[in-house]
Amino acid sequence: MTMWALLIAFLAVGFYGLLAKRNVIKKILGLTILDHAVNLLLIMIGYRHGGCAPIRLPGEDHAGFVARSVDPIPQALVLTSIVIGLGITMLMVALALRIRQCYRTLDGTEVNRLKG
Amino acid sequence: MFRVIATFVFAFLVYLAVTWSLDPASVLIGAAASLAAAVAMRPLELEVAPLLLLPHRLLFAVIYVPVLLWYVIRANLDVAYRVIHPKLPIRPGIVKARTTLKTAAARVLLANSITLTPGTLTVDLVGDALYIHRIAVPEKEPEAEMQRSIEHFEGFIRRILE
Amino acid sequence: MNAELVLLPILIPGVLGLVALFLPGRLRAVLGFLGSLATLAAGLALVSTRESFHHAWLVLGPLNLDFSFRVDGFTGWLSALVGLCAFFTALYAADFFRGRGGAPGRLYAWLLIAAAGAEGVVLAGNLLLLVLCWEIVTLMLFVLVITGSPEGAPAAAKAFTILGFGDVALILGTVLLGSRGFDHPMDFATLAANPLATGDLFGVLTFLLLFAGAAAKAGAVPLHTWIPTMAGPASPPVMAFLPASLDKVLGIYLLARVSVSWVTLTPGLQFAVMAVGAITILAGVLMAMVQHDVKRLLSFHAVSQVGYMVLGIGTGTLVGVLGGVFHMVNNAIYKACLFFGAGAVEREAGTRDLGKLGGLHRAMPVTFLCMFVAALSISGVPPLNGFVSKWLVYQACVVARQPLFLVAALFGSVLTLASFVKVLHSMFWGARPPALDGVNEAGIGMRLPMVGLAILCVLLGVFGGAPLDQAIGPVKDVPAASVALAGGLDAAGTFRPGVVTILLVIGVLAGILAAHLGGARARRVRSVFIGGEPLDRAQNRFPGTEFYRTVHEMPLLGRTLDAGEKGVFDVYAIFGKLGGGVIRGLRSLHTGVITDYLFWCLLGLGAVLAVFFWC
Amino acid sequence: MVHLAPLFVAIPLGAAFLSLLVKAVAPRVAGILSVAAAAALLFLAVVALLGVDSGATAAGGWGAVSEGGVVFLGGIVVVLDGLSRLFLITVAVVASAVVVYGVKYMAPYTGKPLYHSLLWLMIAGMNGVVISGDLFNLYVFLEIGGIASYSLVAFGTKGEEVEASFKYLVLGCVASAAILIAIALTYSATGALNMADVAAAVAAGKVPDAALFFVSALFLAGFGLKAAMMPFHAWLPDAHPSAPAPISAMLSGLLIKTLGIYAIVRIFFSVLGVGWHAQVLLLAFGSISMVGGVFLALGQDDFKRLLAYHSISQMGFVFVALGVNTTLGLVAGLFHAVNHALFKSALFLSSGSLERITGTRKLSEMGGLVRRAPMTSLATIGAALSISGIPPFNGFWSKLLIIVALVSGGHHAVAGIAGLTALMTLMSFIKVQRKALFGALPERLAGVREVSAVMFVPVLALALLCLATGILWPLGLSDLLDRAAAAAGSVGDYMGLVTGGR
Amino acid sequence: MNDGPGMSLIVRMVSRWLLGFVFVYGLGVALFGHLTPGGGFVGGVVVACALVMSILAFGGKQGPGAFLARAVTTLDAAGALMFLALALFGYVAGCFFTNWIARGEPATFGSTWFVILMNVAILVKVGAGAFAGFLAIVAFGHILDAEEGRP
Amino acid sequence: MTEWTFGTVAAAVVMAAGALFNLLGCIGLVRLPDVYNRVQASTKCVTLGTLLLLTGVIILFGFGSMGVKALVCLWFVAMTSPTAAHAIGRAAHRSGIRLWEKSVCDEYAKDREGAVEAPAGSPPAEEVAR
Amino acid sequence: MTFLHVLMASLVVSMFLCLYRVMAGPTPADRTVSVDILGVLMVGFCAVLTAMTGRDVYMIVGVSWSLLSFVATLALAKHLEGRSFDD
Ligand code: NA
Ligand code: NA
Repeated sequence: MTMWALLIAFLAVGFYGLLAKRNVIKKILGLTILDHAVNLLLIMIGYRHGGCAPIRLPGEDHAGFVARSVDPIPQALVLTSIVIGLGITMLMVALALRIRQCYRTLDGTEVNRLKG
Repeated sequence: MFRVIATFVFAFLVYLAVTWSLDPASVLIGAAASLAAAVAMRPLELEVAPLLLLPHRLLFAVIYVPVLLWYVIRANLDVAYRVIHPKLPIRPGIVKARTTLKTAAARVLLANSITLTPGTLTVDLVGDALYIHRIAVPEKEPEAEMQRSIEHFEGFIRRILE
Repeated sequence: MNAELVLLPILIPGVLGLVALFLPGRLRAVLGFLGSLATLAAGLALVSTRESFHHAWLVLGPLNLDFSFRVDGFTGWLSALVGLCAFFTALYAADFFRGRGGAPGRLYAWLLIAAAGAEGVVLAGNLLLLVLCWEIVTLMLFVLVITGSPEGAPAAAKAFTILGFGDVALILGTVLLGSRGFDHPMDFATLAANPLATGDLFGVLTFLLLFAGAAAKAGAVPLHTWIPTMAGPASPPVMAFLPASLDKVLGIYLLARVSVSWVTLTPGLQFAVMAVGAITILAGVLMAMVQHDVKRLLSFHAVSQVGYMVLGIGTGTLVGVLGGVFHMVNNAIYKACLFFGAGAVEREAGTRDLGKLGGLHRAMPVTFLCMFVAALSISGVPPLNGFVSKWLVYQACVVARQPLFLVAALFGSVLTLASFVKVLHSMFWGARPPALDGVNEAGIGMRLPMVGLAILCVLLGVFGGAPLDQAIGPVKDVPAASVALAGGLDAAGTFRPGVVTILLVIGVLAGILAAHLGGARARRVRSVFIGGEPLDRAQNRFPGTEFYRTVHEMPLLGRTLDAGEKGVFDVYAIFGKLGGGVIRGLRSLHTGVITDYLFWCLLGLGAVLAVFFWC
Repeated sequence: MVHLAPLFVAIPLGAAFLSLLVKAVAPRVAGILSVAAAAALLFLAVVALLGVDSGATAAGGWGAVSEGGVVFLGGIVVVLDGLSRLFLITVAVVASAVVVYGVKYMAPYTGKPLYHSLLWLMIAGMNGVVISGDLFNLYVFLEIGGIASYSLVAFGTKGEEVEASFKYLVLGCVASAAILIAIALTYSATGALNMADVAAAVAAGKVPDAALFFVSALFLAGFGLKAAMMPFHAWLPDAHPSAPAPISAMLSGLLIKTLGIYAIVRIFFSVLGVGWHAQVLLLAFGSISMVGGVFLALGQDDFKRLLAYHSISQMGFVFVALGVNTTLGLVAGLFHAVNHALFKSALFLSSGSLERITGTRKLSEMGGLVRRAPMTSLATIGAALSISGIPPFNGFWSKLLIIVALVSGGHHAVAGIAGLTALMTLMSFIKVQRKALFGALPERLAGVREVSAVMFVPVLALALLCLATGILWPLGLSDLLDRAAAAAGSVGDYMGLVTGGR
Repeated sequence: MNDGPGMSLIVRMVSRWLLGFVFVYGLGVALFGHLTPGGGFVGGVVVACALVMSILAFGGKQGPGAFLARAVTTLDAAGALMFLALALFGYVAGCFFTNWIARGEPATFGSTWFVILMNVAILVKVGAGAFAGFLAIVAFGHILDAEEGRP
Repeated sequence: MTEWTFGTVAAAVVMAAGALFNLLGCIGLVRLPDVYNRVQASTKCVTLGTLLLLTGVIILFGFGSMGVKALVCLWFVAMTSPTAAHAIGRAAHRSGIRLWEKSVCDEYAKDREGAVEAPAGSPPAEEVAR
Repeated sequence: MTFLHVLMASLVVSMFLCLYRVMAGPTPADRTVSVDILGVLMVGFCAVLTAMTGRDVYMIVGVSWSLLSFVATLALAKHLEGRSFDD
C-alpha cells in the first residue's frame, strides 16, 4: 500500500514539475520522475510479496522457481522502459542545452518562437 | 612491453574475479579482452602496474592496507566525535605540506591516502606541494604537524611505488 | 442502337481533352474544335433515342456507384445543347485569341473536359455519378479562370469556394437522400420511385442541401457573387461557356430533377424556392442596372435570369417546371450570344466600359444584330424564345396563385428590357467616341457562333411548342407534354407562338413602312460650336449609362445597390470576416508555451476520463 | 510469407545502422544504401500484399515457453494480417518516394548518414508497431519511431527546430507514459501482453468495467496524442514543419498514422472493442480536430505550417470515421488514412521543393510558380486537389465514404461538420494555389528554376498515385481495404490468427 | 595552476589506474549476462562509463575516450548490425531471431553462444550508444558539431 | 544470518560499525558548516562505513565468487571515493566557494592568487544544479 | 525485524540526511557532495542486500554503482569549476 502511495506521490510530483516549473531542466526532471513512477507501477504489478528476483539459480527446479519468483515479465518491461527512458532523457537534455545556446534562457515560457 | 604484460595480468585478474569461472571459453575470451585492454591502455603509461608485480612491493602494498585502515579508523573516531559533539569543536583551514616523493603515482597515492584519512582532504596537488583541508587545524605549528603525519605514509608508499 | 452510344458524348470530349492536354497549342485548338463538333454530333445523335448504359462498378455499404448513363428525349437535347455550346465556344475562342499568342493555358483541353463533365451530368443515371461529373465541371471552371490570366486567381478562388460550398451541400444532400435504405439508393429510378417527403427535418434539410448545390452552380442569390467577380478577369468565351450557359443548365437541370421527381415539396418549401427565385430576379437585374462594365452587367443578368428558372420550378406546377427548364435552355442560348457579342466588342474596341463605347452599329453590324436579337430575347420580347419561357413562368405564378411573385417577374422583365436598352444604346447607338474610329467587325469565327445562336433564339421562339414537345416533356416522365401544353395544362391562358409571330411580323412590317413614309431617316448632322471652338465629339456624347444615374439617387435603393457593389451582401466576404475572427482567436490560443499545451493535454485526458466514468 | 514479416523491421534497421557504418568509409554511399533498402522494402511490401496468408509468428526461438501454466517472456510475436498489410504497403510506398527525394534534397546538408540512419530507424519503428503482436513490443517500437522522429525534427539544430523537437518530445513522453501505464494495467488485469490473449480475456469478460474504461481512456489519450487528436495536437504544427521536408513528409504522412491511427484501430477494434464511450469521444474529438485544424490552417502563411494544421484536420476525418464503429466507417477511416499518407507526403515534399527554389516558406512571398516550376506545381496541384476532396482524386472518395458512413451511422451533424471541413480545406488549398502557384511572379523570383528530376519525380509519382487510387480503387484497393477492415474489426479472427500461429 | 588538459593530476592518475579494469569488468558482466544479472546492457553502460570517465579526466583530445569518440557512431552501428545479423541468421534455423546455434545446458558458460554473442553485440551497441549520447549532450558544440548542420 | 557462528558475529560487528560510520558521516554532512568540512566528514566516514559493510560481506561469504566481487567493489570504492572528494573540494575552491568564516587559514587561496584563472564566461552553475 | 533490517534502516536514515543536504544546498558543491555520498551509501546498501539474500547480483550492482557515482561526481565537479566536460 505504501508503495502505491509512493507511486501516486511520484506521479503527482512529476506532473507538478512538468506543469508548474518554468525551467526546462526542471521540466525534464519532472518528466523523468513521471517516467520512474510508471516504472514503479510496472514493478508493483509484477511484485509478489516475499518473492525473489526472477533469476534462475543453477540447479533450481523450474516449478519451485516459478513458485518463488516474482512475475518476470514486468521486470523485463521495466528494464526496457528504463533503457528507453534513458535514451529519451539524454535526448531531452541535449535539446535543453541546445535551447539554452539558441535562446540564451532555460525558461520554458520564453521558448515560444513557434506559435499561432 | 613489461607495462603491457603487467596491465594484462591485473586486468585478467579482475576479469577472473568478476566472472569467477574457469570455463575455458570464458578464460580465453577474458584473456583476449584483457590483452586488448592492456594494449589499448599503453598510451596511458601505467608505470604503476609493473612495479606492483614485484613481490616485495606487493608485500608492502598488502601491509599498507591495514596500516592505512588503522589510521582511517582512528581519525574517523575523531571526526565522529567532533560531529556529534554539540558544540561542534572544529577549527578548519587549508594548510600546505610538501612531500619528498618523486613520482606522480606515489604522490597521488599519498594524496588519496591523506584524503581517505578523515579530518584531512587533499584539495590539490601541485608539484611537491599538497594543499590539505583540515577539519581541525592544530593551534601550534600546523605545518609541521601535518608534515609529520605525511611522513608515516611516505615511508610505505616509497617502498610500494618508487 | 447500341447502349454504349450513350457514353459517346462523354467519352469523346473527355478523351480528346485529356489528349489535348499534352499537345502543342495549335494542335490543341484543332482538337478542341473537332472534339466539340464531334460532341455536338454525338449529342444530336442521341436526341431521338431512349437508351441506358449500365455497368456495376462499386458497391460499398450503402454507397452504390454504378456507371449508369441514360438518355431520354430531354437529356438527349440537353446533351446536344452542351455540345453546341462547346462547339460555338471553341469556334469563337479560335478567332477571339487569334493574334494574341493563342488561347491562354490549355483552354481547349479544359473546355473539352468541362464539356465531358457537363455531358456526364446531363446523361448520368445515378446521382453519385452526377455529382462526380458535376465536380469536374466545377474544377474545370476553376482551372479555366486561374490559368486564363494572372489576375484571374482571386476570382477563380472565390468561384471555387462558393461552388465548392454548393458541391459539399450537394454531396451531403446526396448522401442523405441515399441513406434511406433502398436498394441502389442513388439510381434515378430508385429516387424517382421513392420521392422524399419534406414533412420532417430530415426531408427539409436534404432538400435544402440539394437546393443549395443547384443554386450555387446556377448562381441564385445569395450564392451568385462569384459570377460578377469572375466577369472581369475571365475571357468572354469562358464566361459564355460556363457561368453564363452551362452552369445554369446543370444547376437548373438538377433542381428540376430534385424538385420534380425526387422530392415532394411542401407548400412552405415551394414558397421558399419561389422567394429565392423572385429575389434573384430583382437583385440581379437591379445590380445590373448600375453596371458600367458590359461583362459585369451581363453577369448580373445571368444571375437575374436564374431567378425565372427557380421561380418557375418553385411553383411546383407543370407549366412552371416546363417554363423554368425551357428558360434554362433559352438562357444558355441568348446569354452565350450576348457574352460572345460583348467579347467581340471588347476585342475590337479595346474596352468593356459602357461609358467609353458607342455608335458601333455601323462598324459591327452582325455583332449588333445578334446582340440585338439576344437582348430582346432576354428581355422577354415576343416572339423570341425568352418570351416563350417567361410567359410559361408568368402563367405558373398565376396557377400557383402567387401574384406577388408574378409582379416581381414582370417587373424584372421590364427592368431587363430597360437595362438592355441602355446596353444597346451605349454600345451601338449614340455617338461614337473618337478612340473607336478604327473599329472593325469581328472575325468570321466569332460571328458564326453569334449568328447561330441568334437564329436559335428566333427559331425556338417562333416554334416554341416544338422544343417543349420534343425535349422538355420527358423531364416529368410525361410522355405527351405537348398535349398538356396545348391545353391539358390547367394554365390561365395558352400561348400560340405561331399566331403571335405572324401578328408581330405584320406589326413590325407596318412599323418599318410607317417609318419610311414618315421620313424618319432624314437626320441632320452638324458640328456644335461653343464659344467659338468646335466641341469635341467625345464631350458632346451622351452615353447610355447616364440614363441610370438616377437610380443611384433613389434614397433606399441607391444606397442598397451601392452597398451591394461594395460587397456588403457578398456571403463570401461576410463569412470571410467571420472566419477571420475565429482564426485569430484560435491562433492566439497557440501561445507556443509548452506548459499551456501540457494543460490542454491534461484537460483532454480529464475529458476522456469524464466521458468514460460519468457518462 | 508470415515468417518473413520480421524483415519489415530488420531491413530498415539494417539500413539505419549500415548507413552509420558507411559514414567512415564513404558518406555518399548512405544515399545509395537508402535507396536500395527502400527498393527492398517496397518489394517485400508488394510480396506481402500479393500474399494472402495471414498469421502470426514468434520471432525469437527461446520464447514462449509454457510450463506449469505460466508462459514465460516469449519472443516477439509478429502478426501479419490485412490491417498490417495495408499499413506496410503504405509505409513502403511513401518511404520509397521520400528516400529518393531525400537523396537530392538533403545534398546541401552535412551529416547525411545520420539523417539516413534516423530515417530508417523511424521506418523500423513504424513497421515494428504495425507487425507487432503484443502490446509491449508495440510500445517499444512506438518509442523507437518516436525517438528517431524527435531527433529528426531537431536535425537542423536551429533554435526553432530544437524548440519544436523539445515540445514534441515532452508531449510525446507524456503520451508514452499514459500508454505504458495503460499497458501495465492491461497486463495487470488480464495477465497477458499478447494482444490476442488480451482480446480473449476482454471478450471473456474477465476484465472489470472500471479497469477496461480506465485503460481505454489512457490508450485513447495516449495514441490520440500520437495521432494529433485535437486537444492533444499542439506539438504537431511546430514539429512537422521544422523537420527537413522529407522528414516532414514522413511525420505527417506516416508517423501519425502508424503510431496513432493504426494503434487505435488495432487496440480498440481488435482488442478492447469500441464501446459507446470511445465512440462518442472519437466523434467529438474528431469533429473538434477537423474544424479546429482547418480553421488554424486557413490562417497560415507558412506553407508547411499550413500543411501541418491540415494534418490535424484530416486526422479528424479519420477519427470520426472510426467513431462510427461500423465496417463502412472503418473502411472509410483506413482509406482516408492511406490517402492522407499519399497526398500529405506529396504536399510536404513539394513544399520542400518550393522552399528550396524560392528560399521561403511564406506563401505571400511566392507566386506564379506554375510557369517556373511546372512539374512541382503539377504535383502540388494534384495533391492539393486530392486533399481538397475533388473527384476523381482519392481524397474525394475517402471523404465521401466518411460522410456516407457518418450518415448511415446516424451522425448527421458530424457529417455536416465533415462537409464544412472539406469545404474549408478546399478554400485553404485554393489559397495556396492562388498565392504560390498562380498569380503574378514576384520580381525576386524571376530567376527561379524547376528542381532536379530526382526531386520532382517522387512527388509527381505520389500525386499520380493519388489520382490512380482515386480512379482505380474499385479494382483492388477496395478489396485491400475490406480485408484490412475485416482483419481489424473482428476480435475473434485476430485471436484465432495469433493463437493458431503459435 | 591548471596543469594541462583534463582534470587534476589525482583524478587523471586514478582514472588511468581504473580504466582498463573497468573495460574488462564490463566485458565480464556482459559475457555472463545469461547466467548472472547484467548482460550486454549493463556491461555496455559500464564500458560507456569508462569512456565518459576518460573524457572527463583527460579532456576531449586524448585518452581512450577521445580516441573512441571519433568512431562512436560507427561502433554503435556495428553493434546494432551484429545484433541484427544474429537475428537474421535465425532464418538458418527457420525463423527470424531464432537461436541458430545449438542450445546447451543451463547455467554453464559456453552453452548458449547465441545469447553470448547477442550480449556482446548489445555491449558494443549500448556502450557506444550511451557514450554517443554523452558526447551529444556535453560536447554538443565540440565533437559532434562537425557532423551535423544545415546547408 | 540465522546461525550465530564466529564468522557471522564478526561480520555483524563489522557491518554494524560500518552502518554506524555511515550514519555519523551523514550527520556530519548535515551539521558541518561549509562544503569543505562536509566533504571531510561525510566522504571519509561514509567511505569507511561502506568499506566496512563490504568487508562484512567478505567475512560472511568467504573468499569465493561473492567475496571476490565484494573485494573488487571494495577496491573500487577505496580508489574512487577519495578521488571524488578531492575533485569536489578542488572544484569548489576553484569555483570561488569561500571557506567557513571561522576557518583559520587558507594556504591554497594564498598560493593561487597569482595564478592565472579564467572564471569569466563560465556558465552559471546555479542554473542547472537547482 | 532482523539485524540486517536494522542496518538497512540506518542506511535509509543516512540517505534521508543526504537528501536533506541535496535540498538545502546552499552551494552547488554541497549538493554535489551529497549526491556523491548517496552513491557510496547505495554501495553499502548493496552490501547489506548481498548479506541478506546471498546473491551476487547486488555485488555487481555495487561495483557498477560506485563507478557510475564516481563518473557523475567527476562530471559535477567539472561543471562546478565552470569547465566544459570535454575540456
Ligand atoms: Na503572390
Ligand atoms: Na503568394
